[in-house]
Amino acid sequence: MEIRVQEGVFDPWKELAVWQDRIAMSGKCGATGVFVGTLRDFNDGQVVKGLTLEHYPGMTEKHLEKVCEDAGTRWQLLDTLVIHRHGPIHTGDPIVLVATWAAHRRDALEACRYIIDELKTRAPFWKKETLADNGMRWVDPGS
Amino acid sequence: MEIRVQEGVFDPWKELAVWQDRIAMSGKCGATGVFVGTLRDFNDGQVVKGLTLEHYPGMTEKHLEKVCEDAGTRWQLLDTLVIHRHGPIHTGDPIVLVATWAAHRRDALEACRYIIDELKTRAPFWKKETLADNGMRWVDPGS
Amino acid sequence: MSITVKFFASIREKIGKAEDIVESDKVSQVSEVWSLCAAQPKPANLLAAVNQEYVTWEHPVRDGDEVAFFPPVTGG
Amino acid sequence: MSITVKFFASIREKIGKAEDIVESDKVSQVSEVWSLCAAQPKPANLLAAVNQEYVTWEHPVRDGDEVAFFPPVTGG
Repeated sequence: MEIRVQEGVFDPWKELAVWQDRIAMSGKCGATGVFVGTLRDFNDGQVVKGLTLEHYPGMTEKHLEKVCEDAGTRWQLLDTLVIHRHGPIHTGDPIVLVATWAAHRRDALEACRYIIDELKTRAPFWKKETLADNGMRWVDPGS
Repeated sequence: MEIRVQEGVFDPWKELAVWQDRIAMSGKCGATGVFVGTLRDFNDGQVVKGLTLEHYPGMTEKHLEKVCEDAGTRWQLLDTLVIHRHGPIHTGDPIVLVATWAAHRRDALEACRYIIDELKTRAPFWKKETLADNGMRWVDPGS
Repeated sequence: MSITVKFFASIREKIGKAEDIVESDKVSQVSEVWSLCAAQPKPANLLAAVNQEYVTWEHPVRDGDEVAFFPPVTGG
Repeated sequence: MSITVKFFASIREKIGKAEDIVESDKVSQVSEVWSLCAAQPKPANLLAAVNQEYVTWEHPVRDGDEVAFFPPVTGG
């Protein structure tokens, strides 16, 4: 299990390729579930030029770990990877990666869904969008 | 939307990197859902050395397309990719890739789950395992 | 009337052939195609397709149809 | 008693500071930490954490605690 909260860009597919190779070697992996969240150029009726992600260092990692541990008690998982960015983010860039490896697809897919859903409600991140006129606004949790 | 049924190995992460770059350019993509199925070395109580996947050329592609079209009517999707191998497959190798791109995570994740579940019941593929003693057996659909 | 018949996976192995051509005016539905080609009882869970669509045992067959028999699918 | 208080996102902007140190024996629960630091009514939907765990408004605070106030989270 790895939880990584980082400021710089990351390439989800390169990260996954490395993990997959290592996990595939065990011969135990039958299913990989992946979610990648990327920054759209439009949200809540407005053109979005970019985003700044604020977080609560320490609490963020702690709660992401808890979410992944909870998933590990509910489903049979071989491994879990979560990468989440903070700081400035450009449109089209990945913001979050959740990946789960399991023997069976139900475990991988349901755990992946659970982790991203729980992350959205429990991990202390806050998005501030930069709009077309360079105005900024905090993202509404309902949007 | 692309459906590809092929005999040779493929690298799911390289395929996804190319698609993601293209789709991210639109600025409309907020969520990518991915399932990768790989060949385990153990199934139904026996060590598995390898697999041969038989399929019904023509009917396979037709039904995979239908499944993806059904998903497109149920969820708001930007694009869909399905790659499924046939022929001989080694343990650890990817067998199937399902990827969905959408503005929102619910659409991407639910459509991805739907496509792999429906593929398993509707696409005419049949797995024959090679066991440790080089004996072969058809995979039981219940296993 | 001419019908192409295909067999897949364990059914192909049981029947001992992958394809057959039925040239007969005595077959009007899928079950009769099976009886003519297979010369053995219908296995439990046998699936049938006509022109690459899943069909029931009583589905009609017409000249030029492609009929296929196979076990439950196990892809993915 | 000494308590570290943190503010994040829109709450940090409203309060005008990211961190505060409370040195007082008059605070016994989270709501009192807010009143002392913020000098304004509690916003709707305000969340609070003590030592990086979500807590209720009435949660007790002790010497050395880290208390944080922030709006609903919007990660992912």
